[in-house]
Amino acid sequence: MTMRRRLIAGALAAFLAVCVVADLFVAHHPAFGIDGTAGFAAWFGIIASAVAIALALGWSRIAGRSEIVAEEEERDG
Amino acid sequence: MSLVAMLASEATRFTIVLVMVAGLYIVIARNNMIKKLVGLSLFQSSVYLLYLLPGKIFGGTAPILDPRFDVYANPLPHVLILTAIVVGIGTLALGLALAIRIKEAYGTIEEDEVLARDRGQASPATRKAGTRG
Amino acid sequence: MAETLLLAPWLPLLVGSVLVAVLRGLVQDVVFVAAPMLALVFVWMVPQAAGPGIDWLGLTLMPIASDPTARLFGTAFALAAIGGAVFALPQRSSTERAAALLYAGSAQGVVFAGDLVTLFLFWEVMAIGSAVVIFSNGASRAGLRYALMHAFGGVLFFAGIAASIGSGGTAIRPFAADSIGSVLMLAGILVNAGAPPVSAWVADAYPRASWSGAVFLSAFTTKAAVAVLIRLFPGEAALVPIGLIMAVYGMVYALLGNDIRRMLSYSIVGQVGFMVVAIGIGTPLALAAAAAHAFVHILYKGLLMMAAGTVLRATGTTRLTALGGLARSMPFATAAMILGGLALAAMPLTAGFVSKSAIMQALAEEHAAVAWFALTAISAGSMLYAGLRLPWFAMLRSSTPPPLSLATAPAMKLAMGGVGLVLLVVGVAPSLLMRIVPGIDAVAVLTPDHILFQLQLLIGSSICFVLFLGLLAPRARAIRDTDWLWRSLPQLLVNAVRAISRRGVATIPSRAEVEAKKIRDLSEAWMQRTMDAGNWRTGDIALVATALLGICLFIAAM
Amino acid sequence: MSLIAAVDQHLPVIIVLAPLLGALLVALIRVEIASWPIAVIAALVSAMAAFRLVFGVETLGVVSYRLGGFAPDLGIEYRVDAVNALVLLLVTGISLATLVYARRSVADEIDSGRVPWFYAMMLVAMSGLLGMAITGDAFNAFVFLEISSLSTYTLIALGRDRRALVAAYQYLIVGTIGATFYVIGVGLLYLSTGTLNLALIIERLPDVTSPRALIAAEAFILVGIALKLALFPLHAWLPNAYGYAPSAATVLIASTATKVAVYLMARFLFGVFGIHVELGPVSVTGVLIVLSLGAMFVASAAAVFQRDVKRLLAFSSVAQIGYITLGLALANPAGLTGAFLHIVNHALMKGAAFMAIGAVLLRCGSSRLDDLAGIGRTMPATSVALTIAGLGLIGVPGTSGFVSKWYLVLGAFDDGKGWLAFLIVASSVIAVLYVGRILEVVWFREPSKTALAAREAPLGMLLPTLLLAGLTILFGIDAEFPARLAGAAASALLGGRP
Repeated sequence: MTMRRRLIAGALAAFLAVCVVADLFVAHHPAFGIDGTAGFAAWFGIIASAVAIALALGWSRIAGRSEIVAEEEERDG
Repeated sequence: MSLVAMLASEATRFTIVLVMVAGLYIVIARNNMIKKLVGLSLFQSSVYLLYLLPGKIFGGTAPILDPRFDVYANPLPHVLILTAIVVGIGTLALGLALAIRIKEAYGTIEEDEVLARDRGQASPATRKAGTRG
Repeated sequence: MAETLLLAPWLPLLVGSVLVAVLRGLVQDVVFVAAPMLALVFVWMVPQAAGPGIDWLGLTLMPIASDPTARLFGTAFALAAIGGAVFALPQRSSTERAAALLYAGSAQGVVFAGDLVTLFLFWEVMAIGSAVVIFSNGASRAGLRYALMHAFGGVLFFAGIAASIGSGGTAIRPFAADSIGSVLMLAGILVNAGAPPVSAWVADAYPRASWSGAVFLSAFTTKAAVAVLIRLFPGEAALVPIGLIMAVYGMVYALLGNDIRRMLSYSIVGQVGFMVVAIGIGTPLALAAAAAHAFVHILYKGLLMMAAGTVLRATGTTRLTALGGLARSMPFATAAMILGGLALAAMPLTAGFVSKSAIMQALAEEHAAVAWFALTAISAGSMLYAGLRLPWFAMLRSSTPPPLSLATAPAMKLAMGGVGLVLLVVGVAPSLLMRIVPGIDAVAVLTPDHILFQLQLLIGSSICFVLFLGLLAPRARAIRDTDWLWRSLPQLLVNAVRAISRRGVATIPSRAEVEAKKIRDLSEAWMQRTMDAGNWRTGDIALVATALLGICLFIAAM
Repeated sequence: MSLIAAVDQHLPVIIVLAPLLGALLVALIRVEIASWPIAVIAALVSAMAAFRLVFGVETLGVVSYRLGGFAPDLGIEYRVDAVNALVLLLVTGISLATLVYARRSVADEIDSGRVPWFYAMMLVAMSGLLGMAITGDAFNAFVFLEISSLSTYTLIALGRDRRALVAAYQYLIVGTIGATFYVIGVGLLYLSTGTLNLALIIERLPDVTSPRALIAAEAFILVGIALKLALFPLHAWLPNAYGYAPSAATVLIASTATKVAVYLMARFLFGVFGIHVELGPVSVTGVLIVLSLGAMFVASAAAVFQRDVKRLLAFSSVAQIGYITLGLALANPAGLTGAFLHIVNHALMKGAAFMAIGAVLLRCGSSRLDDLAGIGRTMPATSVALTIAGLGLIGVPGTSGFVSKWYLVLGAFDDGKGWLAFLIVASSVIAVLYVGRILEVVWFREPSKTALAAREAPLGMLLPTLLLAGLTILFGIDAEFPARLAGAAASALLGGRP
């Protein structure tokens, strides 16, 4: 990981922390309970994104094929 | 009733059916275009019989009014069949004319050979596509 | 009443389509842009009532019936058509222009239709118009596939409508998927909405349109299907799982995509999935939210497609692997792509945040937990592909940019600027959108807890993106889609059967196999003859006729 | 006044006699220049008579004309009601358009010595078809059937390709078998009822003691007519006959000959036997539905694989006839209306399609699909007509094909056969395939050399083509007139027998 990326990730994490702290001081209107806890969206967002990436890469393993082949097939398009 | 008697009484129907089936069989089974036309004519002839034979009344006579007779055959079928015969002749003549033209164009009047020659005329691509089916 | 008909929003577009086909040059340009503007005026002038009925084949047709939903979709379609037309001004293909107006006009017709028959008529014209848009780019095979898919959907829809008319007249009314007719109808609509398993047509067809044609395509067909679903199947429970599958499917393929426009097409399916879920929930708020989301989606997807079209026109490609480093040379398109992506990801202060909040609130109020958590997660995923991956790899990352052949035309900048402005204005002042979407004014949008919630979600997703950047890098790799079902599977099956039968012949043939082969040969010969009738022998024809007669007589004699 | 009244009185016979006399005149004069005007005038007279008769029937009900003044049980009765009025109008109208169209096409395709004969045969065929439609006498119908058939065989044999001869021969054999089956059936009916007049047969049928003879008669008649109307699987003669006949002849027989045969079948099914007569344990409708579905799917599928557009359209005709017979089999008002509408609509669109292909044949010398590549650029008007006709065959809304399919689907639902409605629309998808093939080649391919050299069709051919195509659109948007006539025909048939 390059320095720049580390820096950006750090800055984002700091911003996220600020948001979570701010979240402690606003009124919530939860519908399911857990979604009203402070910082819920922060960890849920990270996990959801990670799961999404994992899902996509897994599916790419199963259903992927080299694009050269695909292009040949689709040249007719 | 013995078989013979039955056959005799039903003779007209048997004749009609026999001619009909024979004609149809020739059309189906023969490859020669002229023979097919012969079969077709035979088949049509059976229809003439179908109309005419039931019109025969034993003891009846031609439908010309005469005080000596009071039983007449129905004249209508004869009129109809006259027309049908004309139609049949027309068909046969046209069919024979076509057969002559086919002979000129293909050099044969065997249907299989004619079809084979047309197939040979088709492009190889067509045939290939055809066999792949 | 007759003036209502003259104010029909589809009228200027259809007339414009004919004019555009005939006219050339500057006049054509003017008509091309003015027709959708006039349509927008008509959308707001036409009285909010069912128009006059026209008798046709003993049915009463209502070619124009306006209500708030129709007006909302009509506005969105008109805006998309205006934006698309302005954007397409440098596009000189008269065929595409005429088809685009026909397409836009029939989409208006679908949302303003007052009865099922009119609806179907416009539905089919829409399919023709959109297919011609694709054809006009020379993509004949893709266009044919697209046309076939819509013919198939149209068939289902037609059969369903016919059945429904048989059982209750032509009125547009809510159905439940409980009879053959309504199930067929639902299936027909879902084909157009891009629902699985036939979702692949979207990503197959849209990227094959020209750089300008795809803007039109992204706006109408799927959203018209959403409008029809709102009218015909509100609260249909089956729609919730279908919509969720669409949302997941769209996200996964968009995350993996390499071609920008293909990604955006998948993203259409994903976002329509959000709307379909909301329609499945079916409360007034959910329906209004679905409509609002359709409205906003048309705008930001149009903006994204314009950005992609600008890139395509300038560089000749939209493959992420070939792009990058365009931010400096194409600042306008870059800005458009970022704004569109952020709106898609529902960044606060963009219009996307307003409509997505409405959908989430509708789900929360109904306590639809599965849908709520799933869609929240997919929102985070949307940020990944649209807000981050797309602009980063296409524009921002440092790489040698491909040579630009054409500069962005002023008209294209104007179109992107206009649509982007609308997205921002609605995002800052949600009440503007709420005014034309009655029913979502109770949604809390710009409250601190909502903004914080969304920010956390998006930042969390951004952190993931930065951490796993390498995994998300575009790769020259295509992913099988559901079109595999009809494009590859049949061939595979045929090959498999052939292989099996060949193996059967290679080994010592048993008697059964010999018999099977005989039967196969016979049936093949028969198929051959059936297909190639006309080269039958005369005797065979006569035989078939005699056989048919014989069968009839035999049956009669029994 | 009295002259008009006298003419009015003899309208039914004028319709048939005008083309017959025209044919005689053409054959006797045998001057190439004179033949076309005579033929057009004869057809025009006949068409005007038919038009007048249609409105006469609408106001007066049934028009009965006794040939030679004999009573129906002795002589021949011409009987015009709502059903055949529609068919008469269709046949005369299409024939007139075809004859107008024929001049350039015939001059190009037929040896000049044979041109008068060609027109004579066209007129005889027209006369025969009209006679079949108008007569109320079963045997007279046979005679007219043969008149039209014999002239049709001749027309087909006049085609340029030598395969036209084989096609004509095949059609002759098959057509004669069909006609003979028919006449056998009529003979059986005559034996049991003692009359040939259709109306009288209906009256006397209840007294027939042997239902078996009746059923045999029904089987013979229906199979015989089915051969003539190319009902699947008896359609094998049709593709070559349509494919290799001269263009004008193809237009005429494709749009009228099979339609009149369908009319005759409807007459016997509904008028004489009553559709619900059971054929042993199997109902007639069941058999007809199965065969119609076979036509719709198998023939459509076969059309997809054709390389010659004329043959492709011929297979499409077989499929479309399937829709018509399906409408008959439904035997309810909506289905029958759909069937009769489709008789009209299919005649119009297939006429337009074959006319367009004839124009292409004139300009490019080929009707192979590949040779039509890019023809849309050099012959735009012709291609537009072809496109409209193609869309009509699919049943795209806005074309008349949609209206008739709409009625058929309604009829299926009225009968409680939802699956059938689905199959009707599903088969349209196959039509999308074969029409799509044509459209793709015509509009989107790069023009071939022959296509680039082609010019737009001459006006004399273009006008009738566009007229029929325009009617396809007109009847798709405003279907009131044809739907009224077809509806009247349907109710007349259904009301004819409780």
